[in-house]
Amino acid sequence: MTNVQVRLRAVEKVFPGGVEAVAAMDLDLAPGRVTALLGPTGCGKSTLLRLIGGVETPTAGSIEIDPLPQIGFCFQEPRLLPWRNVRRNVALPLELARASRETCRREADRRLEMVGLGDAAEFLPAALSGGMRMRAAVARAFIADPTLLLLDEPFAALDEVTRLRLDEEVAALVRKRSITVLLVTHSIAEAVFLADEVVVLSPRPARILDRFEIPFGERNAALRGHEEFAALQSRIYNVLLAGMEATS
Amino acid sequence: MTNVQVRLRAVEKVFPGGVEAVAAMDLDLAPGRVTALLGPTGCGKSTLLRLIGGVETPTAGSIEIDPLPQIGFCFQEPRLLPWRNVRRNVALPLELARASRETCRREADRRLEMVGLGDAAEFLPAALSGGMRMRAAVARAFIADPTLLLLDEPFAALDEVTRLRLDEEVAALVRKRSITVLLVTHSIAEAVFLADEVVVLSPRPARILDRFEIPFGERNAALRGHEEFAALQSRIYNVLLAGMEATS
Amino acid sequence: MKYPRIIWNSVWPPAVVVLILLSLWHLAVVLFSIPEFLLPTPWSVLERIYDQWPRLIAATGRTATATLLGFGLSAVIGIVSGSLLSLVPLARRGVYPLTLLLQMVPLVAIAPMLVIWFGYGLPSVIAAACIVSVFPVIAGTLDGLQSVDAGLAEMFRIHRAGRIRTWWSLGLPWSLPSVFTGLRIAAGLAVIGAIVGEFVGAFGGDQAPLGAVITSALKQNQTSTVFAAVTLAAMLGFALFGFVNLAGWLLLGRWHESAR
Amino acid sequence: MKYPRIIWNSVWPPAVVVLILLSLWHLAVVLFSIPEFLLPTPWSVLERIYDQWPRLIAATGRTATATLLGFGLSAVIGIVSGSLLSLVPLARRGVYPLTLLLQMVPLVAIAPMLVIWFGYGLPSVIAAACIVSVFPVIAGTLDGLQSVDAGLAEMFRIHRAGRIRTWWSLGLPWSLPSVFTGLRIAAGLAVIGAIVGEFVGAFGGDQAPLGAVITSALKQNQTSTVFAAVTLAAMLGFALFGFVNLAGWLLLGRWHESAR
Amino acid sequence: ADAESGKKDAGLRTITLQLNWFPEPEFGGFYAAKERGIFEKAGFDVQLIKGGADVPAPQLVASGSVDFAVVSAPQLVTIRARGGKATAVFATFQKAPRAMIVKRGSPFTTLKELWESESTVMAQDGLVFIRWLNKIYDGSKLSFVPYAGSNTPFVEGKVAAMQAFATAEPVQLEVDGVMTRVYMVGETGYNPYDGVVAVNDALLKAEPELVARFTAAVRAGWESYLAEPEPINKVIGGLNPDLKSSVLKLAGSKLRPFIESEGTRSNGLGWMTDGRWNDLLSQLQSVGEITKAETGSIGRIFVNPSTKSSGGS
Ligand SMILES: Nc1ncnc2c1ncn2[C@@H]1O[C@H](COP(=O)(O)OP(=O)(O)OP(=O)(O)O)[C@@H](O)[C@H]1O
Ligand SMILES: Nc1ncnc2c1ncn2[C@@H]1O[C@H](COP(=O)(O)OP(=O)(O)OP(=O)(O)O)[C@@H](O)[C@H]1O
Ligand SMILES: [Mg+2]
Ligand SMILES: [Mg+2]
Repeated sequence: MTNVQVRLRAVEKVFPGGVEAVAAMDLDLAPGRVTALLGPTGCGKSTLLRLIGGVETPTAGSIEIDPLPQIGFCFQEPRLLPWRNVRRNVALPLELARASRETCRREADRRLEMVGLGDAAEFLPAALSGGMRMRAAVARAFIADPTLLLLDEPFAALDEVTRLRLDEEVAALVRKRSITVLLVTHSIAEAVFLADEVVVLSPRPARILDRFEIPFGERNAALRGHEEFAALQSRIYNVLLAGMEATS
Repeated sequence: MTNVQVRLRAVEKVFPGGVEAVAAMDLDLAPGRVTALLGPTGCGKSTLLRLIGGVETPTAGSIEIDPLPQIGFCFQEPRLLPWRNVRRNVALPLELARASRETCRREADRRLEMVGLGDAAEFLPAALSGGMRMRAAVARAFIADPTLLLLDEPFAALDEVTRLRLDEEVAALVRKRSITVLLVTHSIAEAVFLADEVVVLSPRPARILDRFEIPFGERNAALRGHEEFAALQSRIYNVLLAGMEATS
Repeated sequence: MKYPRIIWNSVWPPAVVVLILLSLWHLAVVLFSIPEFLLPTPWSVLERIYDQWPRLIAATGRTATATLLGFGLSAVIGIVSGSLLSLVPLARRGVYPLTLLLQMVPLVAIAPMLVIWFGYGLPSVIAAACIVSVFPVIAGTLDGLQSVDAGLAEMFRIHRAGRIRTWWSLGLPWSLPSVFTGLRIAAGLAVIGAIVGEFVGAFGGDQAPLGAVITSALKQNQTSTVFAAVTLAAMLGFALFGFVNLAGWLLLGRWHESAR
Repeated sequence: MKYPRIIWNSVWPPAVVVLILLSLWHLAVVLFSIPEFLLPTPWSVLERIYDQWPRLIAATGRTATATLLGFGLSAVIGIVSGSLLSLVPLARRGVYPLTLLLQMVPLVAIAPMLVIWFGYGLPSVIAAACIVSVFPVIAGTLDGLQSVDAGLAEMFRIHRAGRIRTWWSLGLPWSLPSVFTGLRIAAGLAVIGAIVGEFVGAFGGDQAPLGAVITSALKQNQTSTVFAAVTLAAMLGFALFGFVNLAGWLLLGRWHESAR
Repeated sequence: ADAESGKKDAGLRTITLQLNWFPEPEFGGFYAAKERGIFEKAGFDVQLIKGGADVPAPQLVASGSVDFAVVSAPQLVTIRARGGKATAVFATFQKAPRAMIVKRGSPFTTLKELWESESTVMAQDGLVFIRWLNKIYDGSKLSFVPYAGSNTPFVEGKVAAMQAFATAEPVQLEVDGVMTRVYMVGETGYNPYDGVVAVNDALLKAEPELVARFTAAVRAGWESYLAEPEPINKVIGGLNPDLKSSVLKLAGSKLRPFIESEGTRSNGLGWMTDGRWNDLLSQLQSVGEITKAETGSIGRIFVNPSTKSSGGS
């Protein structure tokens, strides 16, 4: 498996209206590593992901991605096609990559099982709860064996039990396949649990306030009881808080 | 201020497709009290709120609300009108209640200030981040001085700092005005912090697993350090976990 | 809902309204003693339909053939060219306004060309029905494709879906409601297009379709025959409209608000 | 973008295409030596427009008046009745299919009634333009209103918004894109409706509108005059279409995908 | 027509006359009466309303939307049969100008030969004279296509023959370089009046004297036109710029034999007889245009202009 390297240099994004969302951002996503982005609401995290995903162009700076990645993108909203049932929504990226109908179905069912939606495969999106929609979106992000995974608050709409379970699932998966991951989350615990590095951003326009290397190896449920786990969380919280108080 | 009493008796909701979302639910929302609903994803919480809000009819059982409330509803999705700017979106309930243009504007700006969107008042929803949209929706839920407030995961898309700040804001507001509140949240900490009673639901179809009376009076930041605060959280977590493991 | 139920439910309300309108019409004719040459009573129109049944049903059959083929062509050409116009932005800006020409040129003005290029009879009439009804399909398709949700389009771009794939899997289903708005409008236009096409390009006499029956009866001041033929043309139009609605319901019913 | 820029940008691409088409047309006429009475060269059509400028411009003015008034009526009646039909579900099922009649009854069949009820000249022609063009507006409005997002409708219900309020604050803005699809189609139909109305509506006064110029020139085999009149009618249609597009852009530009 | 309406300042009575076609020499007498002040002298301000391809002139006069209209005799019969209220007061064309034309090189030497061949003919099969021809000849092999205003299909050879007004289409085709042979339908025994001025019955009943005065003016107009058509043709040419001047001239010169007849020489232009109208009624009945019952219901269909020779004073 090729590992994807992402390099942002002095990336800036100013929206047509004049809103500056990202300011002079340098960021490296190391191959096979999980980077978590934490930052205040509206600071520019989603914009950054969309810049890396290539659906928004930076107004300055450069973004290099090498080699050409297979992107798995979980947007902040579920973005399901209302006329497709859950299975066919999840299978979409495979379908677009011209996989056979059989493969689509099998892989989709496998991912749905992973996110606990096995028995909702035939539902239309309109018949899903908010959390179920997001889980379908997560399943879709994983289906095409991505080499670069961009996740925008994928688990924000889930209850804590399911969320922890999925955190562990994802942790195992990305490590096994050494996918390059950029994860936006508002849960500091989740960031610490999943990431190799946590990047804390300032309020808009997003600047990097601090980075935290997460020293844990294996990620499993036991980690959450670890003392350093809690310590790291509160250090990160304080950086975030300080950043927000500095500007307001 | 009249306090609204809500009484659910043996309420059941089966969707046309045959999906049973709520099963034989008895629930009382006491006037002026905050009730938090916790439950696994897809269990039927939103459905329950929509039943109480009167936009979905129960297939069995009865829902009494007395007196006729002024409902403030924050849906799980922002549901903003794409052609209105944030201020006019927030003002919508007042507008529908025939308030003057002046009042609409003033009140909207006040709520926007409360949720920290003061400087985004002129933005169209398309130019907002996910968290900003949800905050606009929260501001809208509060604008018409509701006597019954139904909040469906209002702060799920917010960073922890903002979320805590808004929790405190809401706690102060609802207690001051003694609004009857039903809050769906996935954050156990938030539930305990805000609610007078926490109701834990089973996986679909939603049944009440347990209720927790929250013994705290005044709610403020200091509470979070309280020992019983942490203890309650973990008791609730265990009930939730047990409920989910029982069915899976 | 089962199909027969749906069809029944969409048939009885207009049927009731039609009956009411017919009664009013009859009353008006009688009360204001409107002369027959201007507006016959519904009853005499019915009588005429009964009298001339063999001739009228044959005429209706001919018009129906032209209408259906013209409408079918419109649907295909409209959806395809609407899609092409949306795929190529410059073509959209350059060519789309011109497709409006099809709708604005009076058929009588191009009738000579029509009959010389397509020949008298069915081909000309099909061409007329298609020319008159294709623009709404183009406009419906194009407007639908232009309003595809930006978020969903973004998702397709991230997955590097080609234009054709995006059109097929996103644009087309997304636009269906709007395509069906166009098709509903085209249904009525195809009927009138065929009739007007028959005014200028169809054989008369024994081979007369409804359009020819109408002009011939107009010349004879047989207003009740005119109305009889118009009634049958309207029936044809309603049938086509109903068919389009049913197709729309089948395609959209499961997921789109408009089909509830 | 500034307005002049927008107008310019939406004018030059079709202008270029028109020039290309005109060249092809000219070439075709010359190469296949198509006789003038069948298809004149664009050049002789231009010449004719120049020759007969006073007559044609006066005719265009008359037709334009009827078209604009007919279109305006269509827009108002279409939006209002589309909205009423959507507010009253039984009316929708009962009356909506029947509005299709307007589009399907050939004007010649009701010409005497038109003239007798609406009066000579302008009023009849306005009525014709309106009859022919109102259905697409009704269909566009209704289809738009029927597909209002269920979640937003729910929000309005929770706030106990009345039907009218919901229509005004939610339904109408939501349907605007689809109303504009209808208006775009209606623009072309209003032109042809006016012209066909002029075929059947008798005219007092000395000067004929475009429809009368077309039939009269057709009768005399003055094909280049026919095309000159058709060209001016088309210009009128394009202007109206452009105006509808501009209005759509102004109303939707800030928030709707289709206006990007 | 309401007796109160339309008193003009000069004391002129406003009258509307609906023509059934574009301004052409066929209406020369009416334009002459207007241009040369004959109407005005008779106390009328006449509005000549231009017609066109699909203008429903018979319906308009029969319903009273206009005071007078120019229609064909069979149209007047059928509209009366269906409840229309209009009466003929002047018959411009004594001899029916309706005709079938073929190109000069056509293999058909007689109308019968054409009619019994397997050709395509450009004619509205609802027209009475077509039905008449179908009755007297065996037209079962013939195909009909509509005449939608343009004679291009005829010129292009898409059809073997087309319907015509003897004073219009042949002339125009000749000017365009297509020579034709004309078969007059009138010569087959079906020879109704044409260019008939019909008046709405209500007006006739209320003010017969006014109608008589109007008819006299029309007659004077036609006399004046036939005496000196050129200036009036110019006026008509101005009203109908599509009409080539050569067509105008030629057509104008062909009118006289259709307008004058034995009857008009003794009784004045526009004269009608019971015999001719009754012939028409029985012919219409025989082709199924009207039923026997309808024939009975038609009643008085014409009122002749006064026998005194013209003057309009
Ligand atoms: N319109 C519908 N038709 C059929 N089933 C539905 C419909 N709406 C919801 N459901 C089903 O009802 C169940 C409960 O949905 P609901 O939205 O109430 O869940 P929830 O508790 O709010 O979940 P979440 O925490 O994910 O928001 C789900 O299993 C869902 O599939
Ligand atoms: N299309 C747009 N036009 C103008 N401004 C925009 C647009 N999209 C986003 N913005 C602005 O850019 C800023 C960053 O938005 P973004 O969605 O990246 O925030 P975020 O960090 O993802 O926030 P959240 O945590 O709430 O999702 C916001 O202030 C927003 O108002
Ligand atoms: Mg975001
Ligand atoms: Mg929910």
